[in-house]
Amino acid sequence: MRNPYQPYPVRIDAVTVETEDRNLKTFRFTFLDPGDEERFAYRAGQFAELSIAGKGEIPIGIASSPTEKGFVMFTVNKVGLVSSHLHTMRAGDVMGIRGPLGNWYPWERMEGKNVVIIGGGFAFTTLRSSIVYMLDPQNRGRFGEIHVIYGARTPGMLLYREELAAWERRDDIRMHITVDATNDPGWKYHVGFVPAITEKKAPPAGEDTFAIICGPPIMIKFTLPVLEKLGYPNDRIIMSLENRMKCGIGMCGRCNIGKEFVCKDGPVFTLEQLNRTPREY
Amino acid sequence: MTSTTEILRETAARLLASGAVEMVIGFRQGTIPMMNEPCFVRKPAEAGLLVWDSHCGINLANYVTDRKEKKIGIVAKGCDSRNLVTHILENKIRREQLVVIGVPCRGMADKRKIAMKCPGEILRVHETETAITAEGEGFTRTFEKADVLQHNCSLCTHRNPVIHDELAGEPVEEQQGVDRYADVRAVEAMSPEQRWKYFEDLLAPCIRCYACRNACPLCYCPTCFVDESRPQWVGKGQDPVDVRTFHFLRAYHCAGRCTDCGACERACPVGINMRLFTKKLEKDCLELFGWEAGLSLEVRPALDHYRPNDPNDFIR
Amino acid sequence: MRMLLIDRRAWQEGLKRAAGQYGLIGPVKEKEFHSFRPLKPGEMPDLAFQNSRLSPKHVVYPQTEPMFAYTLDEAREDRHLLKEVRREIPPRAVVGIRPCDAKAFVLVRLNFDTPDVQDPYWLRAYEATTFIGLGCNAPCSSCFCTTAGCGPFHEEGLDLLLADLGEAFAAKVLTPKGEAFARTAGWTAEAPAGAQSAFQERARAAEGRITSFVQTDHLKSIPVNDLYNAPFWEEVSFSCINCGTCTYSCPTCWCFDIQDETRGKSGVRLRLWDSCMYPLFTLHGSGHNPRGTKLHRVRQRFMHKLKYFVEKYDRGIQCVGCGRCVRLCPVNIDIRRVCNMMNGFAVSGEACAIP
Amino acid sequence: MGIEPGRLQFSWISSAESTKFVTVAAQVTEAVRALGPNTRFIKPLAEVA
Repeated sequence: MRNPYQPYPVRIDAVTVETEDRNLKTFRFTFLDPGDEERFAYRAGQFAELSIAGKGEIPIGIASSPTEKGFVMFTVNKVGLVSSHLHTMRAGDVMGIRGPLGNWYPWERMEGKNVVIIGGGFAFTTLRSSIVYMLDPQNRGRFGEIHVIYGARTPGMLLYREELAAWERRDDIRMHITVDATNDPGWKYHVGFVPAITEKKAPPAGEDTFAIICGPPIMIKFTLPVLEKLGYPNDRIIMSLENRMKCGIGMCGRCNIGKEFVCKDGPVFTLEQLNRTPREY
Repeated sequence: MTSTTEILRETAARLLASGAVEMVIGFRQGTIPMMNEPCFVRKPAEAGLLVWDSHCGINLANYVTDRKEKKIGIVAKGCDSRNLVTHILENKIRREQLVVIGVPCRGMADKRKIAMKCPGEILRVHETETAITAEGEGFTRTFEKADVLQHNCSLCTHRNPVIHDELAGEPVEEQQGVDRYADVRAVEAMSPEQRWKYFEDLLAPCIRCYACRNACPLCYCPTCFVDESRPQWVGKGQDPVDVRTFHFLRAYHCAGRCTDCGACERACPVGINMRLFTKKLEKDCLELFGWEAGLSLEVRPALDHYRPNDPNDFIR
Repeated sequence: MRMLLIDRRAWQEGLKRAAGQYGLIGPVKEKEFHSFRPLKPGEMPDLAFQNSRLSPKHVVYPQTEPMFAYTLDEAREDRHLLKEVRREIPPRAVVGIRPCDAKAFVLVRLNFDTPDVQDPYWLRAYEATTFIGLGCNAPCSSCFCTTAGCGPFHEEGLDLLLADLGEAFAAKVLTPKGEAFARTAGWTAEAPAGAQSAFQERARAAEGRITSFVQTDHLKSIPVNDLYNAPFWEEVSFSCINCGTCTYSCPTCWCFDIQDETRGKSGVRLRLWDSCMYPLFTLHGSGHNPRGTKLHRVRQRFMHKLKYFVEKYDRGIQCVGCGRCVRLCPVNIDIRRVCNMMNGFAVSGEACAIP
Repeated sequence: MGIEPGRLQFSWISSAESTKFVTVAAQVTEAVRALGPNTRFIKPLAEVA
């Protein structure tokens, strides 16, 4: 019997400060036992528990893509005990990763379809994973148009800025980057909240278009009506949820919404599923 | 004679009908013997739900913490009223929000004591002014109320509500010449080793369900120290050191505030008498500062201010 | 199915013999009430009890249990790595467990033993344990097992089921595990027809003595959001003080927390019971709490047991009717009343009228 | 609570009373040293093999 609570030992390979407030850092890990990388085979949209002996564990979405080999990557916001400690750790330090956990975006259902990715703030991590996954030369042909609407408070709060710029230059993905406000005269993208940009830029709704939405509650609250107004059917609106978690495997009992566990039956749900269940998230 | 229950129902209906209060907090008949449940009524027609007997031990002050209603009627026996005073002094509710329906109290029954004295499961209980009768399969036992009171009630010297706007019944005579602290003195007389062992045994059954803490009207902190994670003051497991730390610190947080209402002991599912800790602090407060909690809205609590005649010399 | 007759002497000698191969756990009266704990050498379980105050779930699922150990000593090669703490669990037997508490393990197993993940700590302890049940000749007035998918002589989850016939026990052998225990104890005498019918008679009589019932037949079909939004939750939750008594005393509550405890340079990762009654249970790092009020938390407890579980597993309610939460709740919140309210709930007359 | 007398001591020292602070600290240290290592409020923990 494999112990599902046992993390794979990993070494921090690189740490990158992502945002101007320095509260978001991206950690790249390599597995101490190379065989563990295969055992950690994951899909875009899944998460893992980052495990630090003496501090505890935190569930974090996987920011790297399954198409990126040799490492896994997580972007962590400094909030609580574990994440604050993680922010003090450096390349070379040893810790654990437990996963992959949860379900993933419905890649099979989305094959051959247009995908619009709507993200806000630091909830862009599994969305990055998804974009990198779809843009992989092996995969790009399996999807229709790809739109990305991504917003942050200021330009300095956007994650993965170099990659965003690189995607802007491509012609097989339509980027709509926005910030709430900026006094940077050189800012050449949108200014405005994500729901407003979504209303203007989201591709037309239809059977062939999926929206993946991930962001702070307030953004989701105001973006959902926009998508509904645009005519997106509830089973084409895909959301990724967060709840307090401990076990990550559907056993400890805290992250449920109705009978579904966010950690095991989610974190990815369609709006149609969420409408049928108490929304305790 | 009109029963307390009838007076309470009439008072609640009147206050609700006149709009003097938006809700009345009291007790309704429980689903098992010797147990009533705290409840609220919002309509005069619902006032008939309210009951009063010797099984209304739960401290209702717990239910007004931070409530937003402009006017709340609350049924209060002596200890509840003292905790309402403490609540008002600690800004957990404003005096103007409350219409206190005082109930002069003759003490609450200790259901465990009664159960222990019966040969089988108790199925029905009824009472008169001075006696309680318990019935089960093949037995009937009648007890003098005074013999089966909760320990804290048998030592109570403030049975009449200290604040009230309505009074459900005539004031009762306060008990005189009660030796409140015999149990504390017995513990004080022990050597440190004996005391360590004594508390170890006392707390051994604790399952850390926090019923004692949550039943206590004083324990209203948004995040209790045992739940803090940064820093984590106390471990969360069953280690005796953590269990003991929880109980001692909880008691200290009640120093100068505890009214010995007995809520903690009554709520405990495993029968721990954690009142010993709070009573020690209560005794010290009384002996050092002449202070008893919750008796007056005018006087600041003992731990709330400094007087030049403080008995501790190190502080001067 | 085989039935044995065990007279008082054989009972005592059998347990002594079995103690050589099994760790025996049984009800023992300490201070006021009974609890299940390992029996000392020669100690007999005290079967003169209705049921233990707290459930015996800790036998399989300790309230605090080390999962991993670690060192933070930078001088050590294995620093920061978690090593599994393997609780060695030799065969043991719970003697005198009530049928409701044994059935509870069967329900809890649905959570810990799933097709894709298994909890090794719970499962190892469960599998190492033989359950020797004692039928309830005299159930409490607050027991409602017969309408909670269980009963005073219910067999699910037991390896042996005893009926106390006064001068002897009749023991129904239910599984190979039970058979092995009986063999070890030297209990071989087949029950004569008279004892067999006395067993059946006790079981029937006990069921007849249950006076408390719940209705559960509509729970599955009422839409989850209707129940969730039902108007009675404020009234139901008002008196709750959000302690964990109901969940900690419940044989079917399984929720847990994971915590690291370090002392000096070494430490352990612990698994601890947790409770949906506590605000901290669901508090987000951001300060947001999806179950931020006691109404949310009380509703979660009842919805989990009486709706989510029912829908998820189709195995009835997550309750065996032991009545402990009813008896121990400091403010008299009664699951029987809430269950019947939920089961009888319909959004409105119109909602029912829709064909 | 069963802690030995002398292991816990209280003093009131103003920020201006540096010499008193030194004296009291030395006295307390000596007193606790005389009592030996604390055995109470110490938790055992599993050792890493």
